Amino acid sequence: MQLKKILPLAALAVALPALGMAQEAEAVADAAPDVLEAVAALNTEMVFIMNSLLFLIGGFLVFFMAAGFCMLETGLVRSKNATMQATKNVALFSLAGIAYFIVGFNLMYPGDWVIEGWLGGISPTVLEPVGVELADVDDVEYASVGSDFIFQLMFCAAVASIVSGAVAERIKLWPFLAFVIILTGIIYPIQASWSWGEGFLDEMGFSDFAGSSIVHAAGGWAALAGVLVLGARYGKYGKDGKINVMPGSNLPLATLGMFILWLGWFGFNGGSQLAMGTISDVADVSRIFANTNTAASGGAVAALILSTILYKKPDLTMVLNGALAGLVSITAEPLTPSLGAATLIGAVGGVIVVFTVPLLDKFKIDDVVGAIPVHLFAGLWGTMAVPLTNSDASFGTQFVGMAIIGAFMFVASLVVWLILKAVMGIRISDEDQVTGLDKTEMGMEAYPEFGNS
Amino acid sequence: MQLKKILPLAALAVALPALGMAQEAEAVADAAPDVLEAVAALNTEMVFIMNSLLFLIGGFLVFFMAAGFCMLETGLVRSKNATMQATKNVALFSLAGIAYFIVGFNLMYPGDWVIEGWLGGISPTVLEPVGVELADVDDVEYASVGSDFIFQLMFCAAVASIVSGAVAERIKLWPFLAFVIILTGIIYPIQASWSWGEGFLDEMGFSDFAGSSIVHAAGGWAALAGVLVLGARYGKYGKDGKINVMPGSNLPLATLGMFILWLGWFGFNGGSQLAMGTISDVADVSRIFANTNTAASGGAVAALILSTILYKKPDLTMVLNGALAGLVSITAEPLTPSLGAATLIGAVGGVIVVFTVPLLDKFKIDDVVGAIPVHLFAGLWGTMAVPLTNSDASFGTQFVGMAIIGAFMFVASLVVWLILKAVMGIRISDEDQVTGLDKTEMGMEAYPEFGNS
Amino acid sequence: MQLKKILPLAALAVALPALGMAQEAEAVADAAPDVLEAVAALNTEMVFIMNSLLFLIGGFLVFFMAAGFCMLETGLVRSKNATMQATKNVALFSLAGIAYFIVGFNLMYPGDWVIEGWLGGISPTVLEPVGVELADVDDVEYASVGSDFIFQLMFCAAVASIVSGAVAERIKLWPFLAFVIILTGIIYPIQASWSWGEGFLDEMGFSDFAGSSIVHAAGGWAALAGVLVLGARYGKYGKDGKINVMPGSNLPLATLGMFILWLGWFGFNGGSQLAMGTISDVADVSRIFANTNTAASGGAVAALILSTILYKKPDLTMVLNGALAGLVSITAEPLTPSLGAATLIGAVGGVIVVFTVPLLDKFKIDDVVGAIPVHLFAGLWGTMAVPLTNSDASFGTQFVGMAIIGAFMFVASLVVWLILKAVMGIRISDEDQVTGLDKTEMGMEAYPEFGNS
Amino acid sequence: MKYIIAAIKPFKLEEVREALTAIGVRGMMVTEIKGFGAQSGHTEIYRGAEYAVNFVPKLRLEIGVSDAMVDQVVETLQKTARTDKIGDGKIFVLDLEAATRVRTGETGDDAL
Amino acid sequence: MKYIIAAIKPFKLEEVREALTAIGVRGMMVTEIKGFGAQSGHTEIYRGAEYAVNFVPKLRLEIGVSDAMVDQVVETLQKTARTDKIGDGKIFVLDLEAATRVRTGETGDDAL
Amino acid sequence: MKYIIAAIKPFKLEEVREALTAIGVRGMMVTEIKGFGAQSGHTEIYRGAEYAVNFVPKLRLEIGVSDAMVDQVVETLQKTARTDKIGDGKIFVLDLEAATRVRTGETGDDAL
Ligand SMILES: Nc1ncnc2c1ncn2[C@@H]1O[C@H](COP(=O)(O)OP(=O)(O)O)[C@@H](O)[C@H]1O
Ligand SMILES: Nc1ncnc2c1ncn2[C@@H]1O[C@H](COP(=O)(O)OP(=O)(O)O)[C@@H](O)[C@H]1O
Ligand SMILES: Nc1ncnc2c1ncn2[C@@H]1O[C@H](COP(=O)(O)OP(=O)(O)O)[C@@H](O)[C@H]1O
Repeated sequence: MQLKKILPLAALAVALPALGMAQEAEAVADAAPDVLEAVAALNTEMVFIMNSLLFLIGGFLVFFMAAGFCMLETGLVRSKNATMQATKNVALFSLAGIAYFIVGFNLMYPGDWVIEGWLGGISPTVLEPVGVELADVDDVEYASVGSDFIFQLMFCAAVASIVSGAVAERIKLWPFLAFVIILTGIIYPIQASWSWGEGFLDEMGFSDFAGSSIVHAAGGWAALAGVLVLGARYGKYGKDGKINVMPGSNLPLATLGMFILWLGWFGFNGGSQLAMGTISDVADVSRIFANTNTAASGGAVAALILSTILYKKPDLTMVLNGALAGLVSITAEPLTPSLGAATLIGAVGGVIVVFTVPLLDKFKIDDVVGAIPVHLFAGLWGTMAVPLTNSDASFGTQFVGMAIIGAFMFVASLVVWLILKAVMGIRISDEDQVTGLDKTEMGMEAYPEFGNS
Repeated sequence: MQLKKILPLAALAVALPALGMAQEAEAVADAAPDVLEAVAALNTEMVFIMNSLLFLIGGFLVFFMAAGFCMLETGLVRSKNATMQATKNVALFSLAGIAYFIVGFNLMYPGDWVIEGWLGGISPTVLEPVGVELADVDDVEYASVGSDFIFQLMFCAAVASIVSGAVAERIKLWPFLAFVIILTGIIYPIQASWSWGEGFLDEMGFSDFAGSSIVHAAGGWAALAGVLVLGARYGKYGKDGKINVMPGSNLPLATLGMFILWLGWFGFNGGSQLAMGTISDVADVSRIFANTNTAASGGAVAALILSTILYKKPDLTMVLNGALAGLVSITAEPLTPSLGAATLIGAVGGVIVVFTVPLLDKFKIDDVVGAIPVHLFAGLWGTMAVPLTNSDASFGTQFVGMAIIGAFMFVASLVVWLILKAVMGIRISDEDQVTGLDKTEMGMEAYPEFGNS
Repeated sequence: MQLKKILPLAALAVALPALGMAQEAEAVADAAPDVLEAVAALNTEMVFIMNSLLFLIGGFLVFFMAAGFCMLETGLVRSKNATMQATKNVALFSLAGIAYFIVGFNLMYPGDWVIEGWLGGISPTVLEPVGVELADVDDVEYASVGSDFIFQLMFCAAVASIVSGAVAERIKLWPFLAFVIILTGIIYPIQASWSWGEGFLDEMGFSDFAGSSIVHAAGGWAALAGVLVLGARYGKYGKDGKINVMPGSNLPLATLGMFILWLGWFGFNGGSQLAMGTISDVADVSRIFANTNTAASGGAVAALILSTILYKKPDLTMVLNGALAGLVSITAEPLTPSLGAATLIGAVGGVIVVFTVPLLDKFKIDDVVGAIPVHLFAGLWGTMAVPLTNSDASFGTQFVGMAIIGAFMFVASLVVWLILKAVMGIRISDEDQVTGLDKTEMGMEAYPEFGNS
Repeated sequence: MKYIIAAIKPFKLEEVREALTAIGVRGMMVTEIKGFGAQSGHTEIYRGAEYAVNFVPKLRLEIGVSDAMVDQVVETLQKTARTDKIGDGKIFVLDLEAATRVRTGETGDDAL
Repeated sequence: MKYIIAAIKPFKLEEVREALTAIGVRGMMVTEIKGFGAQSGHTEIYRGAEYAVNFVPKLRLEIGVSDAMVDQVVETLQKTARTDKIGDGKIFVLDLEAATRVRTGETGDDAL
Repeated sequence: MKYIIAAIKPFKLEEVREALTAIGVRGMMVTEIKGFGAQSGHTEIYRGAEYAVNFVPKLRLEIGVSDAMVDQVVETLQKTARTDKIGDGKIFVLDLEAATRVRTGETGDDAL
């Protein structure tokens, strides 16, 4: 589009040298306003394209996290529940995608608030028209609506993915999916609008760059509420405080899941810069990539060392969780830390995981994949760590924001879980848990030919 | 390159303020033609770079679909044939890559047609020279030849991947690979040239944005021909219409494959915009991303609900196929639909899959992974759905295009399959099928330590 | 940032037409220096952004190769060692990330050399400050430090990944990780600085575009040293020259690993163009994509055909190694070859693998995944193949560079391995090897429910 | 009572089970085993090295039967499992002293 | 000596093992098997086609015991493996002529 | 005829098979089992919780032999399977009343 506007100028430019000095000056004078406009437009265009591209790249990277969650969770459940876990992950992502465009997106980024700063607008997402021109673009200094939508949708779906791991192996499919629809269509978007939709938390100065609290702890709170309402898996906790270990069936798959999540996190944090069209923005995105990576390293290494010290032998599942906790920890502020600080912030996340995974078991809170330690506990830590490297944030505000988000996410989720429990029942019977959900609920085995316990 | 041209101007600009008004005007007059030219060139350059980048990103995303097909198919065959299925997938992609550069690409995008609009040129692909400059670029308003080639190659390989799933578990390796070479080197490129190479179908107004017919139904037709010539797997259909179920051996792997395909589809459809260097193009790519995603969601959700209604229990393999069918359905027109329309178009794809998978079994057409329902049937639906949201397309033309493509792909494939059958034999003996192709053909087991049936 | 500078001009431009000719000329003259500066700055900015973006995209693609190596290796070890192999891969990547920023990066790209051309600087990596502006950027004609760092880090980690596959199934975890720290923090960066940090090999004219020698053969030499010090797996070589085959436990996973590596290689080679901000650079990146892909195809097809000819049946693991060898072979020069030449260069890599895998067994060099054939032997071939298509390179210089790199990597690695052997012991006892490392070292099984040998 | 142990080819399971059910067998145990015998295994190739897989996958059936049924069960097994190709399997008959049904505590023929 | 073969429900294994250990059983073999019996399997659906899985996963225990212990072992097995639901399993007792401990060559009751 | 059931350490399989073949054994069945005995299992740690794996992987061999060969087979088994470390396994001998070759219907020693 822009090209057509400028090409005549180029033609003119080529023609000019043939003319004398005077005419030339005149021609230039004629052309000048157009040149000025063209340069400005070209710059605007470049920024818009690069920002949109950042969202598109970030979007597909964060999309792939859905596969990462799915593989991590499917690898960490017992094989008799693996088909169910895969089914839940595909279904939750699909439903999130629909719920978010029907209500979520405009609830989260309201043009007009229903209650200013607290409750956004209710209307389905409308993309910019086909072949939109500069003049008709929604926000020419930002990015295309479609790119923004696709990026934000992936965050919303991630919240639901966090929940599915914690409640695995004993929740019924349909109530779970009902929860997902409400979570991704309503609960999360409302909460997220407070910070990212320029609502009251944003006003207050709460700082959560890519969502340690807004996405990860939020998902963790929803998961915690679910786990409490649902109860532990049948047989998980013995009478005299005995913990019956239920090892994950496919650790290589879980490891793949972790790597995919790590990959996706470059989009998750990098894309949250929301801009890539200037030198400072692209340099910031680069900083974020580097800090994100090193925080994951810190988390993994801390979990590796600590699990070896505590249990004599290294624990792969802790290392996987540790890397993820490192990523969650840096998510609230992946930009301002130095590489060293980012590594330490991530390492603390890894430490948190190693200590809190067994702690949850002490309280008989049965979180199959470690979603609560990784996303909730490390998410809270990440949120509180922001002021350590970002002088614009304060511990007080961070704490208040974190608490408000937590209270809302936990209570809202709890209410929904309790209603679902009352209305449909959410728990698979003990006997069916023993047989395995794949046989009783799905009639389809994940690995029909291997083993048969 | 461009930088060097402009830098002296910048130096001049810095020097100018020191000069008086008159000289300044003069200097500007001197510089002006260069400025104009520079702006135009910069814009041209930006567009070219962004377009090429779109192809490169699209290229690696669609490349990864080869892994997606491989995992989907390897997970859906029985473990005794899994090594063979993986081998076929790696080999077919590799051979497609070679066949496409030796003849395919220039057949598909002919500079000079052998038969105008019907049969392209026959010559190997030649990339632009190393360090090519603006003036020497093939098409400066488009993108680099290499980026275009890599993007298009991946589509060609996808056609062959579609076939490999349908004919799995009983086709001989070498005849299959011979078919792949002919399919990717000749049959597909000729057919695709009719629409995308500006051949007679394009002329006619046939509209298939990213290939519901040109790629997916095309692959489906080739697969159908293969399945008919080859016959069902030994033991699949019992005497009295009984269907012997042969469950896939590794559903988590199949689920991963589906997710990878979904990821790749952002490149498949998004890249098919063929341009990202202007605001309207990047906004269109964004629309396409959003519509592609929601169509997959629609397909998955429809298949989930419908399979539960029909069979009492949800069927993961149907959900996987449903998501893919949603993607195939939107591929013919991912740009013009609204999010709601795209969801519905995808959902119809999911419905088609759930109804046609058992239907094929009724006709004893043994399609191991559901390639025909997903790629052929949903592809036809997608093609016919274009006029619903795109007023430039007509049902009549769509139907004619779809029929011509189908007839050609089916007949050409049939002939090749029949020749291969006559010349080399294409079917593994019943006994070897019972033992499993991995033992008899490969002497290498996929999971040598697990199970032993 | 740039936008703000230009917008007033645009406003002016819009205002201008209203004024008379004379004033217009004057206004233009006033504005002109700014315009010139703006165009130059815009161009600089675009180049900087695109170069950084290339590194970011390349960075996440090459990052994903860590997952590829992990899946390939985990699939090719026996299931009793799979948890350990996954643990090693996650840990090595994490430690490489930390070691490289603490010392590696500045050793490799020294501002000030400690010994000119031979030994770089010792200081941790410092990224550009948050929100850096054009004027303060480290190298405005290149890319952001963070993007460069993240890209280079991934290469460094790949070197360690190569080693882990070769020494699998019998090396102790902690000594292995100690080696990784020294390799990625010190040995590799020093060696790489000689060529890519503008050290003496670069001076000499040694040409290794993306690291056939600098990365792949380097990793291969380190692996070879390790394998020699460590010895073969218990029971691998029988008394009378008998080779006891120890088949990989999960070939579909290994196949996935290969596909992920192939995907990552687009970033590996494409990103090594180091620039994407001009037409020639993006066209070159495109050439590289195309050549990289076709070389992998060549390697896979050659290995498929040759393994079938030699052993009567095709060997999937050889095909996987063949594709990777094709990729390694083209890595030293992915730009200058034509598609045909690239295919052949890759095919030779595939041939090398098929011949050298059994050869190593003859010498009782036990390389579990084929890392030495793929990365070392094909890497040497790739290095020597550069002058075939790149007239700037000479066989003599290539040979000398290759030899110096090899000698240094092998000797330095050997010394470290020997010290580790003396100090900590590096080999798992035969009995524990029989039981499997997952049980004895980790207390955690990869597939606890399947099989039980 | 007798305890019958038989090795059969895996793909014969369904046919055998149906035939046995038809003559009144109401229970059995099936185990995946590796059989070694006259039927040779196959050769596998792994990274250039050939090796013999000496064992062939088989299924092992165990059936506790009353004395009255032994002959019929053995005959039925032999007939339905037979393919006339080497490796069809073996049928072994052992003496069974006692049988108990866990659920009810019933013993003897009632337990079968 | 006697040779006891029992089929039990998989999730009962730990309980049974502990009970047997408590009465002095010092060794056993456990095999994953597919059981066929009165307890019906379940129906699976795959891509629109339903099919019956007739076999139920069970564990098979084998224990060589001295004559003195047989009754106690059978009783313990029956009591602990019992859930009163169909499919609890069977206990078979065969005569055991000889037993040898590989490590020491001990035979008879000493080998158990 | 006798029916020999033996538990051995998995890595001994090839050696045992060769030794038995050498003395004329022409067939056997091999099953992967979990053994419980004096040899303790190992401790696994999963996410901070330690637990004992009480079972050790073993292979179970079953061989139908003629009376003439019993002693030799038991002896060979014991010698080749022996490593002198705890957990080497057990050999049980049961009486075998009848044997049938499915393929041919041969019975008795001819069936083995
Ligand atoms: N002596 C034996 N003891 C136990 N099982 C045996 C014996 N001989 C053969 N078998 C089992 O019977 C199967 C078939 O025996 P094989 O000798 O291969 O063929 P066939 O029975 O047709 O002569 C073997 O795979 C093995 O499982
Ligand atoms: N005649 C038999 N011979 C061998 N095993 C049997 C026999 N009958 C039953 N079993 C085993 O016992 C298990 C339980 O038997 P079943 O008839 O289902 O229940 P119940 O013992 O409660 O009546 C079966 O799954 C099978 O493994
Ligand atoms: N009473 C028994 N009945 C059946 N199998 C047994 C018995 N005792 C031991 N076994 C088998 O023999 C194996 C070795 O026995 P164990 O007591 O560990 O060592 P050892 O035979 O050297 O004393 C066990 O793992 C188990 O499979």
